[in-house]
Amino acid sequence: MKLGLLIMEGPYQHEASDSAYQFAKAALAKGHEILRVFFYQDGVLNATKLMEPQADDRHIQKQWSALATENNVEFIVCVAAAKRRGINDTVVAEGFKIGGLGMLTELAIEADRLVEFRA
Amino acid sequence: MKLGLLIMEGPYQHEASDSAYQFAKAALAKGHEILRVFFYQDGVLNATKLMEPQADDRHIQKQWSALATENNVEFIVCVAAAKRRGINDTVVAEGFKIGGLGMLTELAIEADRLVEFRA
Amino acid sequence: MLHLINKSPFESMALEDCLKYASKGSAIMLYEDGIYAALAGSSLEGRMSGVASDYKVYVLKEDLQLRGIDKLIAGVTEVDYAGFVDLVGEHKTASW
Amino acid sequence: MLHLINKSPFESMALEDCLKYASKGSAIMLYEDGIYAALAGSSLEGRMSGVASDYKVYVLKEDLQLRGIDKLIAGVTEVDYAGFVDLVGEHKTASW
Amino acid sequence: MAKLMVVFRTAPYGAIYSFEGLENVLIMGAYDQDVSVLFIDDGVLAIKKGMDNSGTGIKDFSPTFRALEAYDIEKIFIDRTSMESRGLTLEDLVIQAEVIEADAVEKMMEEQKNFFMF
Amino acid sequence: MAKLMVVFRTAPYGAIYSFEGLENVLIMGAYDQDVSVLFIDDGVLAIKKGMDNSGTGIKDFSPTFRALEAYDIEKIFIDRTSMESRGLTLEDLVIQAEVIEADAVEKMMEEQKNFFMF
Repeated sequence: MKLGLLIMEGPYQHEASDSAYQFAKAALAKGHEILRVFFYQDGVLNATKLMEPQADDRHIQKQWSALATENNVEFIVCVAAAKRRGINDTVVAEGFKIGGLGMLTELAIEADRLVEFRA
Repeated sequence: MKLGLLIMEGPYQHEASDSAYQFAKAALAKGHEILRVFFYQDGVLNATKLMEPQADDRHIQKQWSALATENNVEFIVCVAAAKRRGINDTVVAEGFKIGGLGMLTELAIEADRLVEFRA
Repeated sequence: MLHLINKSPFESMALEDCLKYASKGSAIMLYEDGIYAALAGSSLEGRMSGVASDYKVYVLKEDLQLRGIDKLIAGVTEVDYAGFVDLVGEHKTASW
Repeated sequence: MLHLINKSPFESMALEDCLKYASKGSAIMLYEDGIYAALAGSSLEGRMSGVASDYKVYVLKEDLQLRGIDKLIAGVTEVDYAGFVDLVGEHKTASW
Repeated sequence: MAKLMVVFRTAPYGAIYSFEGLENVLIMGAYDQDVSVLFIDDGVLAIKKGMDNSGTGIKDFSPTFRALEAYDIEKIFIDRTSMESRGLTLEDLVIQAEVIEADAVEKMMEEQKNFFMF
Repeated sequence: MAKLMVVFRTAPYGAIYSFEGLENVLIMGAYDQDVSVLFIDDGVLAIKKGMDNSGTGIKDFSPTFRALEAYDIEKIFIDRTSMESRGLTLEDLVIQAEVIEADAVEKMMEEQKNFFMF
């Protein structure tokens, strides 16, 4: 199936982003296509390359970036949500791109399933 | 009274940070002393100077920065919570300082009241 | 003790959790989405009227206005942020 | 329809809200803190046993393990992330 | 034309879900799709009349809800029990909405190509 | 020496409250104060035995709770009804805790100079 994922919470504070990542990995392993991962609301905070978790913890941004680049999945960070939360091009990590909210509507039109991860 | 404030949520996503700001203003207006505002958990996200909300919305970081500098209130952003969320010295706005979690314990020892703003 | 409740009683157990521990006569401050507990005419009105007679229930005026809520159940007291600060001065506070 | 529940039933009304709308036989996936609804021996066991007989209730294995929960009420089905993906393939999904 | 829906189910202001959900609805209006909007649970509180942000400075989004029609978003539904259990009637709302019963909600979700919950 | 308390009242992992709350307890241990820790509501789930993070990679903080004694944090309390309504007994917990009744909770809060809720 053609999947769209919508991530609505930031890293570490809520499990939503971890769950979405595990779900995405499992979907790709099963041969499904992820059309786009869209980061909205506090989800935009997953995209910052300034993240420096403790050494014994997972690095949520790096996990996401690796998933995007290794599988050639498009990651869009909503520009309006990002700006009000202090995420802009100067801090956005590899694999993430800032884009308009219209790309979420387009995803809903094209995807067989849209799965939302939120608190 | 000597107040300590603990802010646990990020800007815009939850009302907690707005409530804390209004509470702080009201407390200062009544002549109370705010010993320290401590930003923990997603609260550290209030400190980023990269925030650019829409023109017709309040600018949460600038509101906080003005409150800190005009009233000489100490704002401490927890270093451990900040690092895992991508907040460091390169993005911290005027009026906020990154500091250790011990400063929260010290606040609890010294303040007459500690008020926690969370989701 | 002053118990701070900022979550909708229709969605969260925070207020009911707090009431399991709070002794009668303690103060409860409803703010943010917590103000909906004071909404007149809701399905919770019976429950909340009982709460308002057993506890001192305050509700934050600014958050009521923001949400367009003007009809309150009997027995709750409206306070503004200045009043909220006074309440904190009078009690230790617990944020649920 | 597949209803995704990720909030603790002791703290959030999300599952009960969902059940107001879900028709019997629909699928419910418990994950994150939602898995606590499947906890055997809890005060919600009676309620949840009824839910498990009226709906197809699934619970995410990885989130059970993470929380150290191994005793489940009767009638719920454990699935891993691969099974979660399969369920999404079979149903439209609603995130509560 | 795809059938798409936005479900509002959380209270306004305490969290940003409904505000950013509304921004999403406005954008959808520009795509010429078959868009519905549904208010259930605490989401019904997001369209209460009489909001006044002067005490907090938090952005009041009531005027934006009122603008939905201008964006050609006209299929607006509200769950009866959610509205009534919060003591609200249609007269309390800033927009016109068609009342539906709880058992229509899941059906309405099933009919969509995709939907969002805020 | 000030009486300080940390109250855990949310479930672990779904949100970070308990994990960062625990980091706070450890720091408090270094200040030579009279520190108590109290588990109520879903907070009791944070000290359940048998946690295994191999399926998710999320940091398991059970070992850190077990280390509380080494930080001289020995006053650990748990609310009976919170524990029992979640089907737990003291044997299910990774640390030793003294069981208290619900009506002792507010009293314990009142006795503190200040306390935190996570």
